Amino acid sequence: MDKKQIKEVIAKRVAKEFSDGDVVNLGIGLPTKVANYIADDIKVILQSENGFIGLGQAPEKGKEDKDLTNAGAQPVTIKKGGAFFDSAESFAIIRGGHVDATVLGALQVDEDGNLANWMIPGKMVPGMGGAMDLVVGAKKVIIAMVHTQKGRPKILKKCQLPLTAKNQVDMIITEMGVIKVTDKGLVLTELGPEVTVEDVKSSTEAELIIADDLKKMDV
Amino acid sequence: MDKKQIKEVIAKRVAKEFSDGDVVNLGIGLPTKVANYIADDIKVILQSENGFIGLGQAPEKGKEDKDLTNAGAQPVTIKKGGAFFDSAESFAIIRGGHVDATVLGALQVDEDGNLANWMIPGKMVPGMGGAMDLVVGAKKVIIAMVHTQKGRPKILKKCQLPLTAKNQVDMIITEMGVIKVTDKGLVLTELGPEVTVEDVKSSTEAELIIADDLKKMDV
Amino acid sequence: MDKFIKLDEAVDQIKDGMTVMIGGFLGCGNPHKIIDKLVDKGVKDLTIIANDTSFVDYGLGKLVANKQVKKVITSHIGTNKETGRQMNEKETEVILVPQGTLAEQIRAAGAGLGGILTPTGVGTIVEEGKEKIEIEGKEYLLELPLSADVALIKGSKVDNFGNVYYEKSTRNFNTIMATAAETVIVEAEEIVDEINPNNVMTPNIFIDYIVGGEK
Amino acid sequence: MDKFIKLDEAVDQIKDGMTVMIGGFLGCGNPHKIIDKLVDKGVKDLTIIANDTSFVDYGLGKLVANKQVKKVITSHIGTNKETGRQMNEKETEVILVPQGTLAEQIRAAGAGLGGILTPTGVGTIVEEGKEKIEIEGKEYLLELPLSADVALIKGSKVDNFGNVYYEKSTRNFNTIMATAAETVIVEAEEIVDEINPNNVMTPNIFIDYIVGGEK
Repeated sequence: MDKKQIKEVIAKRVAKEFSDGDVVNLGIGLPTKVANYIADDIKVILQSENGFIGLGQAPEKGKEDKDLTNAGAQPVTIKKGGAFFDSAESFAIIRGGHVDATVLGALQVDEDGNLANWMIPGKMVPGMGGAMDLVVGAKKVIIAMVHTQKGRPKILKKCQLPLTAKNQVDMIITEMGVIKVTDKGLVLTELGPEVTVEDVKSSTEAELIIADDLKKMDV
Repeated sequence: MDKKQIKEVIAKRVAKEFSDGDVVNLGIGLPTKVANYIADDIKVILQSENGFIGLGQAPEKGKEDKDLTNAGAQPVTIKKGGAFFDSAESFAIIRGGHVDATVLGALQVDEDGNLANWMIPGKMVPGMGGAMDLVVGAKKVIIAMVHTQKGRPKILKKCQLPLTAKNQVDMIITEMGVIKVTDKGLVLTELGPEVTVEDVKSSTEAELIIADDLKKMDV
Repeated sequence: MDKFIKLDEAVDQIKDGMTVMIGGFLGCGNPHKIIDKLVDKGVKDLTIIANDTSFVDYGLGKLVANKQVKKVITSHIGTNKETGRQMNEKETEVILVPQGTLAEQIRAAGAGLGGILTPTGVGTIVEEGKEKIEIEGKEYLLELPLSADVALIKGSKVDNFGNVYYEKSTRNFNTIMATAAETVIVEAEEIVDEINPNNVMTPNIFIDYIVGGEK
Repeated sequence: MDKFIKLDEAVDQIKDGMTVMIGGFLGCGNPHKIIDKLVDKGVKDLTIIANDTSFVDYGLGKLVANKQVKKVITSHIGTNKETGRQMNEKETEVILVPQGTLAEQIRAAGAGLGGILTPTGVGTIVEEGKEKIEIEGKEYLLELPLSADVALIKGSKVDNFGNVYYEKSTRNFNTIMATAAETVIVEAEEIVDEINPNNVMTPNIFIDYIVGGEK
C-alpha cells in the first residue's frame, strides 16, 4: 500500500467504530478523512470544537462563507439540524462527556493509554488547541495513525514526548491492525491487510497481547 | 408618616443613588417600588435574576404573558433593547460584578456591613434565592428598609440571625436617614424627614457616627 | 433516531427514588404536562433539583404537595407553604443553595468540571462542611457538581432534531439542566421543522426524548 | 449613553503594555478592522489573550508579526510561524493553555468565580505550578480566572443598545471575552435597530463601545 492507500484503510476502519446517533469529533489531518466512510444507514453528528454540531462537507467552490469554518480554518458547511454555540459551551460538550468518540493522530502512544501528540520540545510546539480536552472528555478516544514514523515504532512501552493526556486512549487503529488498550495491556484484535502478527510485533515497541479471536481487519 | 408614606420616602431616596447607564437589581417588596422614582433623565437598566435585562412595568390587564415573569412570578414586560438569558448567565452577571447596584430589604444589618435577610431559624426559612449572590456580587449593596421592626432596632452592633453575607453592605436607607457603612463604622450622612439625630440614635443599636456635613434627606 | 415519545412513555422513564432536575422559575418554564402526569402516576421518593418549589397548585410544587418528594435541592421554597411544612416536620429533606451556586453546580456537572469556587455564601451557614480556598487574599467556597438521573425541561420550540428554543424568561435553568442528567426529556410547546442553527439554545445532542407538540 | 465611537477612538483605548483579549478562532470572528488599525498605530508590549495567533497576514497574528506583542496566552500558535519563531528566540513569551481551560478561565473571570477544577491537563506539563485537588477519587487542576484591560470582539449584528448577535462559527470566544474585561469594544459588521431579546448573545450591559456598522 502507498501512503494514500494506508490512510484510506485506516479512515475506513475507524468509521466502523461509530453507532447511529453518535457525536464525534474528528481531529485535523487523517482523522478528517473518516467522515468520508461513515455508513449511509447511520447518522453521526460531527462536532467542530470552534463552535458547532452538524459539521458538513466543504462547500462548492465560490460558495465559501467567511463566517463558517472548521477548527482548521477551512470553509465548511453545516447540516440541517445543526447548531452553533460559543467556545465555553463547545468545551462543556467536550469535557462534559457529551462527545461519544474523538479520533486523533499521535506522535506516540503507550501501553498505559498515554498519548503524546502536541509537541516535540525545541522543535514543534504548535500548542495543544482542543486536544487535551478532547482526549480527557470524549467517551472513546481513538488514535488513528500510520503505525510507524520513518520505520520507528510510535506505539511504545512509555511515551517519551510530553503527554497530551494520561491513561485516556481506548484504541489505536493503524494500517497494521486494531489495538485495544486494556487493563492487561495492549491487545491486537484485528490484523491489517498484507501483514502478519510478527510484522506488527516487530513494528511495535510495546508488548502486544494477541487476541484469541484475532480477526482480519474489515476494510 | 404612615407605613405607605414611609416606604415611598425610602424608595424615592434610593432612586437617587443611580447614575445613567447603571445596571440595577431590585429585590422583592419595598425595593421594587424604587423603579417608580428613577429620574427621567437617566437610563437605568433593571436586571431580573430569573433571566433578563430591561425589566419593564407590569403589563396592562389582559396582556400578561405566561412566558414573561419577574423573579417574584409576577407578569412583567421587557423594554426595547432588553435581552433574555439563562440562569447561569444571569448569575454570571450578578456574581461577576456587572450589576452596579442591588437594593434589598433586611431583617438585620450591622456595623460591619453584615446582612441577615433570608431566614429566622425555626420560623421563616424561605431560602436565600438569589440574595446571597446579589449581595456578594453587586458593586453597591443598598439596604432599603423601615428603620425598626415593631419598635425594635434592626441596625445592630452584630447581626444575630444567620447571615446572607459578610461585610457586603455599602449603605442603609430608611425613613430616618441615610447611613453609610465605612471602615470606621456606620456614618449617618442624611437625616430623614420629621426626625432628629437623637431619634435615629435611639432607634439604632449600632454606634452611629454623625457626618460633619449631615444633610437633610432629599426626598 | 426518532426522539418523539408519548407523555406516558416520558413519565415511565422516571422511577421511584430517582434524582430529577426540573427546569423553570416559580412555574415559568416548568414542563407542566410532564409534572401533571407524574402527579397522576404517583412516582415517589424523588429527589428534586430545581430553582424553587413553585406553588402548591402550580408547577413542580404539586409533586411536593402530593408527597412524592423525599428531598429537594433548591434555592427557594418560600412560595410553597407545603415544602416548608414538610421540612419543619422532617417529612422532606430540604437543602437550600444560593441560586447562582445552584446554577454553577449544575453547569459544572454538564461541563465536566470537578467544581467551582464561588465567593457566595462565605461567612454564612452555606459554608458549613465545605472546603474554603483562598485565591489572592479572597475566600471562596468549593462547590461540587450536581447531576441527575433525569432532567425534565420545557422548550417553547423544539425542532425535529431535538434542538430547543426558549421564549422570554422561560429559559432559566432549562439550558443547564439539559447538560447535567443521564436522560433528558423536553416538553415541547410547539414542534417546528428546523430552528436557525444560530438561535438554538439547547443543541439536539443533549436531548434524548421529546414529548408534546400537538398542534 | 451613546456607545458608538470611531475606529480611531476605539484603538485609542488600547495603550502600550495593556492586556487585551481578542475574540475569534483562526481569524474567523476576529475584529479585523480594529486589529488592522492597531497594527497601523503600532501600540506595543501588549499581552494578548486569544484562542490562537491566527496567521502572519490574517487576523490578530498580524500584531505578532508586527512585534507589538510581549506575551501571548493562547491554545494554539501552529498556524503562525512568526509566533513560534519569537517564542523560540525568547522575543515573545507564549503561555499555552488547553482550549477548554482557556474558555473556562475567561468565563470564570466574567462570572466572578475564584477558579474552576478541570480534569484537562492532569498528568501533563500543563499541571506544573498548579494546585491539584482530588474530588471523589479523580484529580483536577485548579485553574484561575483570566481577565483583561480591554476585550476586542466582533459582532455580526449589533443593535443600537449594544446587544450583539454572532453569525455561525464567529461566536467562539467573543461572548465570554465580553464578560471578562474592564473595557469591551465590539466591532460591528452591521448595525441593526433591535435584536429580538430572545436571540441576543451578548447583552448590551457588557458592551462599552461600538465601532463600525458602515453600510
